[in-house]
Amino acid sequence: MATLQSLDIRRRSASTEAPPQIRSTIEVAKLIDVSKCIGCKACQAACLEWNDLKQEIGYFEGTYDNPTDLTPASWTVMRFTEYEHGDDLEWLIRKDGCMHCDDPGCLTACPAPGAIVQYTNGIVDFVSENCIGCGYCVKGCPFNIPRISKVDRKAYKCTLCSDRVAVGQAPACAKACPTQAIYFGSKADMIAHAENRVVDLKSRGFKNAGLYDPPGVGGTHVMYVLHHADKPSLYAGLPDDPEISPMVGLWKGVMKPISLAAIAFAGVFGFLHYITKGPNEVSEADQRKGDDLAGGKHS
Amino acid sequence: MAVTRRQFMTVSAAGLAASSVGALGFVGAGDALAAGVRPFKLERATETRNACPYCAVACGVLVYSLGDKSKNAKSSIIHVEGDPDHPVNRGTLCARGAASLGYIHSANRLKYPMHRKPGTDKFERVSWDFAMERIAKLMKEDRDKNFIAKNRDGVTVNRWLSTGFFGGSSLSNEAGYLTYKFVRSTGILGFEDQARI
Amino acid sequence: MSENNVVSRYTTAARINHWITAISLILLALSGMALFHPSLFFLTNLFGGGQMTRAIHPWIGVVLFFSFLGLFFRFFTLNLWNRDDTVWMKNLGAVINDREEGLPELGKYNAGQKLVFWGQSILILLLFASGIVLWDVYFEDYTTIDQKRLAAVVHALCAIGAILIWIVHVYAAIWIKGTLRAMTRGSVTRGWSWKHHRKWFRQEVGKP
Amino acid sequence: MTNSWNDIKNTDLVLIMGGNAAEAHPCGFKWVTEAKANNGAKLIVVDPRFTRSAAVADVYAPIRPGTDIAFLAGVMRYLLSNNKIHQEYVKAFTNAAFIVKEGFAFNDGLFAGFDADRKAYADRSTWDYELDEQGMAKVDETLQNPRCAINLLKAHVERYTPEMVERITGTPKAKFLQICEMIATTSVPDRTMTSMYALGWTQHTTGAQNIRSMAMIQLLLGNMGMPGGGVNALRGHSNVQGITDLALLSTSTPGYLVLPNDREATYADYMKPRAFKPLRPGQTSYWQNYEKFFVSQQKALFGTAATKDNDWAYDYLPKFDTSYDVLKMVDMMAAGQMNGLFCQGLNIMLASPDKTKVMTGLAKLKWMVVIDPLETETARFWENHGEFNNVDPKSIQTEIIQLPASAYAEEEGSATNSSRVIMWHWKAADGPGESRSDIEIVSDLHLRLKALYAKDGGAFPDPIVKLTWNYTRPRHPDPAEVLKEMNGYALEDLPDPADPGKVLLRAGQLLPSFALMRADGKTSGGIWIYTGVYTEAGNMSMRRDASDPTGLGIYPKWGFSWPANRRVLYNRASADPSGKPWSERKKYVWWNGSRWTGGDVPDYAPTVAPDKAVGPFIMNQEGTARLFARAAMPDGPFPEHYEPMDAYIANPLHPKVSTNPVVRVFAADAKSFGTPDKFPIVATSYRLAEHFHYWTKNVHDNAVLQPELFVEMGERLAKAKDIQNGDWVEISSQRGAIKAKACVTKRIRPIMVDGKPCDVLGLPIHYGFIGFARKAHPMNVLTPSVGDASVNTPEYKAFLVDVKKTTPPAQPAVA
Repeated sequence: MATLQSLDIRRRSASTEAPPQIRSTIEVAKLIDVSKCIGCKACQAACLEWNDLKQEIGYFEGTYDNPTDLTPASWTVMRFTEYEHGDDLEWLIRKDGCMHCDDPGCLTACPAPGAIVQYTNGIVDFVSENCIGCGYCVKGCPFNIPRISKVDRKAYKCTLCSDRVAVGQAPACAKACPTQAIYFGSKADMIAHAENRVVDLKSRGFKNAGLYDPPGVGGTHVMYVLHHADKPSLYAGLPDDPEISPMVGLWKGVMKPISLAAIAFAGVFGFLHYITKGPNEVSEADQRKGDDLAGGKHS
Repeated sequence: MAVTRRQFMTVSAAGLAASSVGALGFVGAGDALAAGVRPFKLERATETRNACPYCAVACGVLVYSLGDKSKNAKSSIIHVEGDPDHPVNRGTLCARGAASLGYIHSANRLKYPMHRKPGTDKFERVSWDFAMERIAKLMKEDRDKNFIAKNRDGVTVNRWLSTGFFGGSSLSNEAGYLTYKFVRSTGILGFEDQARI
Repeated sequence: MSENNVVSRYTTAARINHWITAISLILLALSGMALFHPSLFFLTNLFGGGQMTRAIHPWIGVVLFFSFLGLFFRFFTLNLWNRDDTVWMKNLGAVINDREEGLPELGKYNAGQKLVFWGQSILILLLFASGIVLWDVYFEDYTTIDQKRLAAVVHALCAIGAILIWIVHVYAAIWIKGTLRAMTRGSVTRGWSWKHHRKWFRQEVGKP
Repeated sequence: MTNSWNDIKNTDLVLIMGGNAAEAHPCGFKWVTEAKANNGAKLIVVDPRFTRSAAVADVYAPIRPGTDIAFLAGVMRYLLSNNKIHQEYVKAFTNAAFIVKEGFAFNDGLFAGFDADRKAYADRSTWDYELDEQGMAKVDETLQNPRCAINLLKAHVERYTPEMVERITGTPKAKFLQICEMIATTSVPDRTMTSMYALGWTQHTTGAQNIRSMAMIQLLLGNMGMPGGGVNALRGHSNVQGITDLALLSTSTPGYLVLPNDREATYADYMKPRAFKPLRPGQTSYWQNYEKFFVSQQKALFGTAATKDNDWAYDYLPKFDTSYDVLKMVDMMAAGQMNGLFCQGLNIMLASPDKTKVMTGLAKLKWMVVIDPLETETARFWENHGEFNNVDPKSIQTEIIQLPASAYAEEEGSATNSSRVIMWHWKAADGPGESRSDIEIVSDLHLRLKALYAKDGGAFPDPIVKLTWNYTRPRHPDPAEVLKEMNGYALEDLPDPADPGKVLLRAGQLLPSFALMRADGKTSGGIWIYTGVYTEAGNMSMRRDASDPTGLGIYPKWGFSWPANRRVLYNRASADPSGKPWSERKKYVWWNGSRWTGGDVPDYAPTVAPDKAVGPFIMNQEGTARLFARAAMPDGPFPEHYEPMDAYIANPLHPKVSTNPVVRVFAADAKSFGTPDKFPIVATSYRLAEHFHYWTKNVHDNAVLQPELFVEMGERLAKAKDIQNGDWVEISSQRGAIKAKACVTKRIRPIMVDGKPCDVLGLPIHYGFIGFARKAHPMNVLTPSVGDASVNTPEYKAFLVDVKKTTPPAQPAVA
């Protein structure tokens, strides 16, 4: 049983037993409406402040992206893209961070029991206590989100403010967002809201506006409204069709049982061989012949 | 429910067993959750309503501080977030407001009156009393020397031009009003704030 | 040599080299398997927990690699393939059933041993290379995530291969009595030498 | 703001020009996104750069910095020539029909009455209406008279054809016309446009006229006083509205009253031009009450020392001969004419233009007091910071006293946001170390000075010694007590003029409204427009009832909105002359047959029936709004395009009067302006979403989000100068040079100005040599020390520079 009533566990990394599943709770989601985002970085500031993160101060690197990438202390960053088509210019600004996949690659890849959990509300959370710092989550993630701290060798990423959601509050970034470019609620409500937004965007000439809730990872609990939903990669490389890498699937899928089976088979084969054939022993005759050969030499 | 000593022992033993099992890698889901989710840090923090210090939207903020304002707890601000009731910001904050905790606790906050003597290369800490006495003296000296009671045409003008006062547009109205009274009463005309620049 | 009726097979240095390799490999297998399959995660406790296991495993890998490199240069000439090995391999069934009569006389190593040698050589090289790619503490920035993913698969596959070969190797040592002492005491009996590595035995005997 | 932040949600069209609300006011900008999402509103952004506001706009148009009037006059021409104006509104509520005096003229860039020697419109007598025998303004309701204000306006803007607009502003004609069409859609009664501007309009030598231009457009469209309309100044600091209201300004006193000047030797001289007699029959002309407000204020300041006999202590106030604004003070400092300076939360070294001049001035001071919560460049101007502040402390003789002020969350009191809403805030914790609140610091200083003058005498001690400071704890006045003084109270029982038997207010009771203020010394009140904020019913600024009965975002019980808790100014104009709402959709305030009603407090006498024909703009003598400004502006009753002082081209309209002819240029600055042959790039300065002025470079997280000074330029310019993204470049102007890292972007494109491509370059202001962000050269090294002709706000927003590749600063930019 979960100690916090509002957060039951649905999945747990590297665990052979399924957590209790008797209760059902609503799934939550964060909807990031890129068409409303002004790139003010309030979400970044709120995230740093709420989570008591101390990101190092960098330099100007030729872009408004600061820090230039996610780090163990920056769980969300704004990615700015200047998209020119013909005479028109669009400044696409995407808040990057954990997507809280329904089928989380990080959790699949994680070898440490309970280091990554997925709550029944959809939040995928890293449990630092159990993290061993192997970086497999990084390899498992189709969105390149987790970062390993150089200080404590533990993996970090957006928690969707599980501590706030657990007590019925919205994540810090969502609460802060000045323009409701980040909206938080039940996943069903967010999808309904997104549909309205898409209608509005289409009326403003964005024919390909749409919701980004990629089925390749079972859908996500962080979704985007995009003006160009036909080309997600325009938005600083948002994957067009993300899925858990087939290599990770192989590694964390069939390979595990087959490997163990092969090892077990080798052991069992040896055991059976031994008990059926008996030990391979040197016979008296061989011993004698050996002595003869050596003796001939020696004497 | 009262826990008897025997029950307590049993509970402890079970706890011990559980922790041993945990050590072998069979951590219970609940334990993982308890370890994973940070406790909500504002649960009993004191909430104070204030306004963001930066731009003129003047967003409502909730300031959370350590301690319950009891005699032996020194309040220290631990978190700031938007006031959901405030009609303008409705709980939201921008990158400045959301990071304003860092302003309150900035290492560059001034803590003590400081004095730099002419031609030196450092500030020296002084007492408030020294600082205020010195300022009052400097003001009076300059005012008495350079006060203009009448202009060339003999019109009473009662102005003091050799000292100026730049006020801050982030003062409260009350501080601003008292500043106005203080400065105007001296006859200073070089009296400005950010409203113009 | 304390007894006269034995044949020297491994020098002390070779044995130390072997056992360093062997112990490293076992530790690597244990720690690696702990991180490979959740049901074996408890093995991390042997290494002081998950974080320690994760930290130590690559270092043991480095030890293994260089230790094995020693073995490699020590033995690779003896493990070069020859025609007799092909014949031996064709009669593997007979070998397994302990009917080696009629097979060509063998040098220091039979084809099976040679396969173990070359198999582990290749796998350890691959494990080392893929392990470096996965060793984020020092090498995170040198490869892409896709390369790391490939490395993870390669690393796991090679590790399983190496473990399987290791099982064969160990089992062979257990099954073929008198073998183990080659690595514990450095010598084997004349009978063992006659039976299993007669050509080598003849050479040893023929030495001045 | 004439309207409020919340009211923006009611709009149908947002024009952001002269501002960048998404970056400078993100939480206010929310109401733009709300209008877009829920009201189908469109957003237009006109800006030299493609800003983060433009990122979410429906239409973006580039413009050359400093040419807004040309654009806006072009819009006016479009509206007038295509008859896309709200005819009835314009006729009834503006001075369109008023007949302007013969003799008023505009020729070759100059209005009538220009005195070339004084560089001023010395004779503005023709900038007024024809008056009849009763002293009433003449009007022609048929608008046939060619001297009707609207006909003069038509003639004036006729030159601003779309072609001319494109030639001056660089805005492509097609974009300009598209925007005109969109704006024109709000000339109907049931649609409104809101204008959001900030320092992008004020910080020009034509700043006030920029805003006037928009006000005129809004009047032509009938969008003033309407929900979702208005001209909305977004403003800078958290309480810049309050501090402006309280007149921490050279020539003002609280509540937009004016300090006496040298020509007003006596109180009678002072009051004479402030009689504000109505210019049309029956008009309110609310400023007729000026004396009541002034006397109440003098009573608040000087108490019993202000009597009828001494003209309410008239001589206690200084008289001004000229405006001692920021630029003037810096000029005096640099000329060695000042000895002492206080900087109370104003980092003058970074905030003022022409930093080199400021430095010279600071170094000539005998002493300076810096009161601030933070370390500032100003307090440490004498400290060597390598290339960023290369000074020798030994050579600087200024004595400095730095006082630690408490800040945000460390004190209580009220503040006024740009929606004019006064709101209370409570204290959460003590400030660090020995920091003290500004109230304590000012009180202590005043009391010490008062004691010195009381004891030793000195130059005219009276105003200091007699200044009221009768707070319960004089050294620590309770903010609530101070707010009561500001609100005002009765000094004696106030009888009801309608029924002398009745008493409206007992002595000592707080005034519920400025309507009760008196010119006979029986009331006291520090700032009349705030009256009503603290009444016998309590402290209204503390009200936190977030209900919005009309759904129009009025929130009548949240805090207190001056004046009289009114949320939208001029709201009487939301109803037609007969008192009916102009449209059901934009219903706001209306006449219900017996009184004015609606969700807001009417900006009108509540029971004056519409048939009395009292104009809705009750502060004006004529009761109407002004398309023709009369003599209120020093640089013309109509806005006219003048080039910035660093002129990129000769003004195509009148090359001989290229720049604003009445701009004040100090002798010391005569040679400080750049020319395009040496400085061929147009630059502008601005704020970033991640920073607030010069404060947040002291905040770790904000330094993380934008760590270092950069300069934005288009790809064409970068290519021509062989500059790569991230390179160090040197930017130079006639005033000096700085280094910054290049940000090469597609968001700034060269625009065609006067037939040739013009490169624009942008510089954020926030960096200096103190703080956690990387050390930087103060960018105001580059800006000119010259200000707007009306109010002398410096021209930070349009100046000429050159740029070239350079080496990194000598001292590594380590924080």
